[in-house]
Amino acid sequence: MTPNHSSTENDPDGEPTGTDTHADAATGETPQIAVADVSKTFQTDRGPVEAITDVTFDVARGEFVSIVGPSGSGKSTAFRIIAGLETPTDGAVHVDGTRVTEPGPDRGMVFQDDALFPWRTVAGNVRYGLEEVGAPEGFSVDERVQYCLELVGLTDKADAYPKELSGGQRQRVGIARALAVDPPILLMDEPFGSVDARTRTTLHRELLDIWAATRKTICFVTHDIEEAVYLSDRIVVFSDAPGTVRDVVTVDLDRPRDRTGDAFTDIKARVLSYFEDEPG
Amino acid sequence: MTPNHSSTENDPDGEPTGTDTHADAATGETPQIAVADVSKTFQTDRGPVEAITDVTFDVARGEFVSIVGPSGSGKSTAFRIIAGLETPTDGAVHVDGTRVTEPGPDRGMVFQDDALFPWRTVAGNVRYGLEEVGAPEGFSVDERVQYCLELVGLTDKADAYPKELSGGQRQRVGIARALAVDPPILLMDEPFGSVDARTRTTLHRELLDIWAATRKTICFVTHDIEEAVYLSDRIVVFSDAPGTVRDVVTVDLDRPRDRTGDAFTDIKARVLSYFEDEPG
Amino acid sequence: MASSTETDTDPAGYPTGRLGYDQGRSIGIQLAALVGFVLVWWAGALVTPQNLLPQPPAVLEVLVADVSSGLVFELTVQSLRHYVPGLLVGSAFGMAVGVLVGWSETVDLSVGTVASILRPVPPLAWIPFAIIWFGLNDSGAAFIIGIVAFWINYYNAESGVRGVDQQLLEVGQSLGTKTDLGLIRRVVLPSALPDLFTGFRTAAGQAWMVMVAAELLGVPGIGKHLWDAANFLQMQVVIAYMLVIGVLFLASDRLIKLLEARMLAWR
Amino acid sequence: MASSTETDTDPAGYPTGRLGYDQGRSIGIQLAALVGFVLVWWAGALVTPQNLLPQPPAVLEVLVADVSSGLVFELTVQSLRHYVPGLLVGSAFGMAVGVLVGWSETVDLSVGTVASILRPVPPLAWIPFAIIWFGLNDSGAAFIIGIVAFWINYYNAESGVRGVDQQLLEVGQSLGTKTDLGLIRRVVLPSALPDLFTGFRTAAGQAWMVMVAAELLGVPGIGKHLWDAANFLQMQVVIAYMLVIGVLFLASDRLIKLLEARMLAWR
Amino acid sequence: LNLGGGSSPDSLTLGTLNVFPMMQYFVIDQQGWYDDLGPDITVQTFGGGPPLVQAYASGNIDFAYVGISPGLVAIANGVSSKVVAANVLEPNVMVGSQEFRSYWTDHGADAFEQFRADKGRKPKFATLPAGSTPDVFLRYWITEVLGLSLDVVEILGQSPSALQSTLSTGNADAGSAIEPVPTLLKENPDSDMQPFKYAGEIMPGQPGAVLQPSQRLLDENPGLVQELVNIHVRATSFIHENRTAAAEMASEVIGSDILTTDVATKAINSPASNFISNPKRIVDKSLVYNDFHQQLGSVDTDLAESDVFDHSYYEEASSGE
Ligand SMILES: Nc1ncnc2c1ncn2[C@@H]1O[C@H](COP(=O)(O)OP(=O)(O)OP(=O)(O)O)[C@@H](O)[C@H]1O
Ligand SMILES: Nc1ncnc2c1ncn2[C@@H]1O[C@H](COP(=O)(O)OP(=O)(O)OP(=O)(O)O)[C@@H](O)[C@H]1O
Ligand SMILES: [Mg+2]
Ligand SMILES: [Mg+2]
Repeated sequence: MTPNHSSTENDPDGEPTGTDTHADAATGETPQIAVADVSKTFQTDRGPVEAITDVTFDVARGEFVSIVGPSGSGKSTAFRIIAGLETPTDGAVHVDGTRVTEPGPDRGMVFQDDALFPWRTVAGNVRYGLEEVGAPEGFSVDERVQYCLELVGLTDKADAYPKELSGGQRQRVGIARALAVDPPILLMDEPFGSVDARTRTTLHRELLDIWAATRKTICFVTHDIEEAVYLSDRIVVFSDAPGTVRDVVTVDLDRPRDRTGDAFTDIKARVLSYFEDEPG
Repeated sequence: MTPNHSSTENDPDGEPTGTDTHADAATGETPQIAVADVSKTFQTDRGPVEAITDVTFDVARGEFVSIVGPSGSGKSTAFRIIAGLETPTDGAVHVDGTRVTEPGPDRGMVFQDDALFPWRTVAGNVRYGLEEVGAPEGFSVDERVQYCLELVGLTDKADAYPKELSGGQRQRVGIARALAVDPPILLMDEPFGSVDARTRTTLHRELLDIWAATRKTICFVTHDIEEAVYLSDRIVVFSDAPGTVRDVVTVDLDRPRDRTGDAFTDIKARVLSYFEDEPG
Repeated sequence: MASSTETDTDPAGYPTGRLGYDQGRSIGIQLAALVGFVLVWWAGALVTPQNLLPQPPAVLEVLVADVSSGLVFELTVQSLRHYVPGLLVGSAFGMAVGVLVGWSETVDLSVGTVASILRPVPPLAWIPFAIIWFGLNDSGAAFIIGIVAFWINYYNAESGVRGVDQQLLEVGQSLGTKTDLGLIRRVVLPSALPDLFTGFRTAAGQAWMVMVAAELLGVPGIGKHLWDAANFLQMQVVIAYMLVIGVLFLASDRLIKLLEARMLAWR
Repeated sequence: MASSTETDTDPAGYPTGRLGYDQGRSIGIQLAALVGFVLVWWAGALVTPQNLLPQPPAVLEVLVADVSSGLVFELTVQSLRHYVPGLLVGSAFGMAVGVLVGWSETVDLSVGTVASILRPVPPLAWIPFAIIWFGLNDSGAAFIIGIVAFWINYYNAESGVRGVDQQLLEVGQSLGTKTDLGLIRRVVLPSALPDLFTGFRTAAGQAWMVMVAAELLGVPGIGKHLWDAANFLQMQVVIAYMLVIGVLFLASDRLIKLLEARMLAWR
Repeated sequence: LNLGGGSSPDSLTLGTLNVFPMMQYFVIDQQGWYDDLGPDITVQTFGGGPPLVQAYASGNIDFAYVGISPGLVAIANGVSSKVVAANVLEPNVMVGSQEFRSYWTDHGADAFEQFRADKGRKPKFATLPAGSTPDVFLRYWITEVLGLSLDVVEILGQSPSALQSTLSTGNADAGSAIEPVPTLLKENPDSDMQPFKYAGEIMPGQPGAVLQPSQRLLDENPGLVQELVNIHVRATSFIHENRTAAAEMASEVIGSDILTTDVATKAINSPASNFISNPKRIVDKSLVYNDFHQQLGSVDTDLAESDVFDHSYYEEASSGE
C-alpha cells in the first residue's frame, strides 16, 4: 500500500490470510513469531546484494529475543521482513500462525532512524495510534499520552515539534509512540542508539517492567551485546554479511541482572566470540 | 551562506577575522579551541529554549577531548557552535586564536545523523573534500579514497549509493569523508552511534592510531561514557538541560587502555557519578 | 546555518537593532529594484514607438483616471466573479484527482492515461466547450480558469503524494491505520501539504493570466478590457491593467503565503 | 514498502510470471481507459452540434488525410523551429535566475521583486514586444514560448534551492567549498536537480500550449493551422491537431522522463 | 408594421464585437433604444469573430452584429440564421509603408514582382487570420483585381492585437485593415504606414458587418426582428445626421480610455466609414466571400442569396420612411 503501488486485492494465487497455521516442529507449540528459511536479495544497478540467507528462528509468546550482529549483517532487513515491510525473496514469517504480509498494530515498531510525523507535536505523535485504535483499558487517550511521555522523560517537550528535539529525544518519542497503543508484539530496531547511557539504563529498566507487566513479545535489534545480554531471554547471533544465524544463545539469568556479574560476563564473552574469530 | 541568507560581506561592526588572538589565561599558551562563556538560546513559538549556558572549556593542540552528557543537554549545540554552524547568543569560540564564524576544512566534521550527499556514491562522497583541497601529501586522490574506505571497512561498497547502505555503513562513510582531507581538527558528534560493537572497537583503535600519527586535535561528542574514557585525554561533562560544564575530568591513563582495568573503571564511575546524583 | 556576521560587540542591543538594520536594507533594495525597473522601462519607451511601449506617465494617467472613475474596481469585481470560483473548484478537483493518481496505480493507469491525453489541450481550446456546457457567463469563464487550476494542482498533488516518506506510511500502518483512505487522510495529506500549497499558489498566479484569455469568451472583466485596448493599440491601457493584475497577483500570493506559514508551522 | 502479495507458492516462476501478469493488467487498464474516453467523446458528440464537437471518425479522417499528405509532419517541423529554441533558452535563463534568487537574499530582493511585477503579465500580452524585439518570425514565437518556460523553471529552481538540506551545505563548507559558486555547483545544483527536472518537464508540457497561442503572431505551425480551422468552424481539424499536440507532448514528456531516470539514478 | 405572430420571449442575447463597424449597435446602446422592446437584451461582447460564431453555433445567441465573413462561415456550417441588414459598405483599407507605396505608384500591379526583384523577398502583407473580412479582401484584390497569383505576396494572418503592433512597427510592408486602424496609423508619428487604396476602388460593394438574427428568432418572432431592423435603420440615419455624436457613443461603449473621442471622430469621417442599412447593396460581394471560403478549402457549401439574406425586413422598415 505504497503511493502508486496500492494493491488492496489479495494476490489470486496467495494463501488466504488468517487461516493457515504454522506449527513449530521443535516445541509442538505455536510460536508467536516464526521466521523460517528467510532469504532476501536486493536488486541493485550493480547486481544483486544478498542481505540475509536462510534465516530461521522463533520467538515464543511473551519472550524477549534480541538480534545482534555487525553493521550490514542484515539485522534491519530481518526486522523489516518480520514487520511486514519487506517481502522475503524466499521463506516466510508467520505471526500467530498467520503469514505476515503487511504491518499492523499487533506489531508495534520502533525504527533505527526515528520516523516521527514532522507535522505533529511530540504529544501528537504519541497520540496518533491511540486515535486509530483507542487507548488501552483503564486510560483515557490524554492520560495515555501523558503516561507514555513520562515513561521516556519528555513531558516538558509535549508541545515541541520534532525538528526542535535532539537526536536522543526524537528516538524516545518514537518509543513512546509505539508503546502507546500497547501492542502484544514490539519490534525494535536499535531503539536506544542515540540515547545517552543514563536514559538508556532507565529505559532498559522501564522496558523490562512493561514487558514483565504485560508479557509482551519483544524482538529487539541491537549491535550492543551488553544491551542484548541484559535484556533478552535469547539472543539470535547474525554472522557477517550476508547475514545467517550463527547461533541462538539462551540467557538463563534471573532479572534484574547484574551487568558486572560473572555469569553475565560469560555470556557476553560467548556472544562476542562469534565476532572475534571471524576473519576481517 | 544559506540559501537566501547568503551574506558574504563582513558585518560592519564585527571583528575582522584572522587578527585577534585569544590567549588562555590558565596555561599561558594559546589553546587550539577556546570556548569562552558560550550560551545559546533558541527562539521557538513556545518561547525561548535555553540549550547551553556559560559553557567554557579549552582543547589544546593535539588533545583529544570528549563532551559527554545526557540526551538534550546541548552537546550537539556546542558542537555546532565550535564548527561555526550556529552563532552563540553570548560568548565566543576561538580556533587558533581566530574567532569562529563559519565552517572550514581546518575542522573536519562528522555528524550525528549521517549527512551524505545522496547523489554521490560512497567513493564519491569520500572524494568530495579531496576535489576541493587536494589529496594529503604522499597520496593521489584515488589512493586516498581507497585508503579511507579501507580504514572504515567499506571497500566493497565503493560504488553503492547512500540509500543502499545500512545505518552503520552510512555513518562510516561520513567518518571516511571527514578523515580524507586530513584536517588538523576533527569534530565528531556521536559518530559511532549506529556502529556495532566490533566495528566500533576497530574504529576506536583506528581513530587513536590516526590521532597518534597525525596529532590531530579532536573534539568528540558522545553519550557513551566508556567510549569517552577509552578515547579521551580529558572529558567535558555536561549537566542536564540547559547544558553547563559540571566538570572537566582528566583521563591520565596510558594508551592502549584496558577497558576492564581498575583505573579505567574508577574514572568511568567518577563521570557516571555526575549523572546518578542528579534528581529525576 | 548561522550567518557569518558577528554580533557580540553589542549583545544587548542585538535583536532589535539588527532587525531594524536588516529590514531597512531589505526595503531599500526592494525600492531600488523598483525604481531601477521603472527607469529601464522609461528608457526603453524613449526609443520605442509610443503606442507600443508608452512611457510611465501615460500609464499613470490611465490608472489615475480609471481609479477615480471607479472603473478599475468595477472591472476587478467582474473578474473576481469567475476568478475565485474557477480557482477554488478547479484546485479542489485537481488536488483530489492528483492525490488519487499519485496513490493508486490503478487510478494512475486509468485516469492518468486519459489525463495525459487531455493535458496538452490549450486552455483556449476549451472555450467552445465552456460555451456549450456553461454558457456565456461567469461559469463559462470560471470553467476555463478551473481547467488550468486543475492541471497545476493535479501535478503538484501527484508528485507530492509520490514523494511521501515511505517510512511514515509504514509507521502509520503499524499504528493501526489500515485503509487507504485513512493513510491518505492521516499521513499522505499532511505530508504532501507543502506540495499542495505550492500547487495552489502557482495556480492562483497562473489563473490571473488565464483569466485574461478566458474573457475572450465575452465575459466582462479586466481581461476583456485589456483585449479591447490591445485591439485598438492603446498600449498605455494594456500596461495599466497589466499592473492592476500584478497588484491583484501580489495580493493573492501574499494571502496564500500567510495561510501557508500558519498551516506549515511545523516545518 | 513491499506489496502484500505472496509469491512463494511458485518461487522459481515468480519474477517473469508476475511481471507478465502485471504488465498485461497495466496495458489492459490503459487500453480500457482510452476506449472509455473515446466512447464518452462519441456519446457527447451525438448530443452536441457536429460543428462544435465532431465525432471520432470525422477526426480520424482528417488525421489520415493529413498524415498521408505529409501536412502533419510539415506543420510539426515548422512548430518545432520555435518550440525547441524557446523552451531551451527560456528554461536555461529561468533556472539560472531561479537558482540565484533562491540562493541569495540580495538577488531575491532585487531581481525577485521585479520578477513579481512581471510574473503576472499574460504570455499573450508579450506579443507586441515579441514583434518589436524579434519580428514576425520563429524568434518572435520562440520568445513567447521562452517567457513561459522561464517562469516555470524560475519558480521550480527557486524552491528547489530553498529546499536544499542545510546540513549538506554545512558538510560542503566543512570540506573546503568556500565560495558561493562552489557551493552552488557542487551541492545546490545536484541537490536541486530533481526540482530542476520537474520544472523543465512542466515547462516542456506548458510550452506546447503556449506555442498554439504564440502562433497567433502569424508564424506558421500547428497552432496557426488550428486557429485557421477554428475560424472556419472546422472543429474536426481543431481536434485532430489537438491530438497531434497530445502525441508530441507525450513524446517530449517520455524523453525527459527517460533523461531524468538516468540522471537521478541515485534516488 | 410587420406584426407577424409569436409570443415575445423574456430576454434575447445579442452577440457582438467591440469593433468600429458595429457603429449602429453603439448608437442603439447609448440611445437606449433596446429598452423599448419587449424582451430584455443581454449583450455579449466577444474578443473576436471565431468565439462569437462558436457561441452562435451552440445556440446561446439569438441575434448577432458580426462581420460578414464569420457570419457566412456560420451559415455555411449549418448555423441557421439570416442577414437582415448591413452595417457598413466598403470598410477595408489597404495601408502600405512609404517604400511599398512608392513601388505601387511607380509600378502598379508589377510592384510586387519589382519589390521581390529588388529586395530578394516578397512583400509582407499583414491582415487578420485566413477567411476574415480583411483577409478575403486582400486575396480578392490580388487575384481578381490585379490578376496576379497569391504567390507574389507573403500573407501574415494575425490576431487583431498582433496586427496592430505589426502595422505600427513596420514589421510588414503593407496590410489590409479596417477603421480605426488607418486613422491610428495616420496619427502615429512613428509609423510611415499610410492608406493607399480604399475598398471602393478595389471591391465596390464590399460587405462589412451585418445584423444577423437566428432562424429561430426569425421563425418565432418576426415582429421582434422587424423591430430590431427598424431600430437599426434609425441608428444608421442617426449616424449620418450626427457623426460626432455617434463617434462619442462608440468611444463611450468601447471605453474612452481605449478609443478616444478624438480618434473616433476622425475615424468616422474616414472614407472607409460608409454606414448603410440596405443588405441588397452587399449581396454580390458577399457571395464572392463565400467563393473564397470554398477556395481556402475549409467550406464546402455553395451559398445562394436566399441562403444568406432576407431582405423583407429592410424593405418593410424603409417603406415607412
Ligand atoms: N534497499 C537496499 N538496496 C540495496 N541494498 C540494501 C538495501 N537495504 C539494505 N541493503 C544491503 O543489505 C545489507 C544489510 O543491510 P541492513 O540494513 O539490514 O544491515 P544492519 O544489520 O541493519 O546494519 P546496521 O547495524 O548498520 O544498521 C547491507 O549490505 C546493505 O548494503
Ligand atoms: N533548532 C532548535 N530549536 C529549538 N530547540 C532546539 C533546537 N535545537 C536543539 N534544541 C533544544 O536544545 C536542547 C539541546 O539540544 P542538543 O541537540 O544540543 O542536545 P544533545 O545533547 O545533542 O542531545 P542528544 O544526545 O540527544 O543528541 C534540547 O532541549 C533541544 O530540544
Ligand atoms: Mg540497521
Ligand atoms: Mg545530539
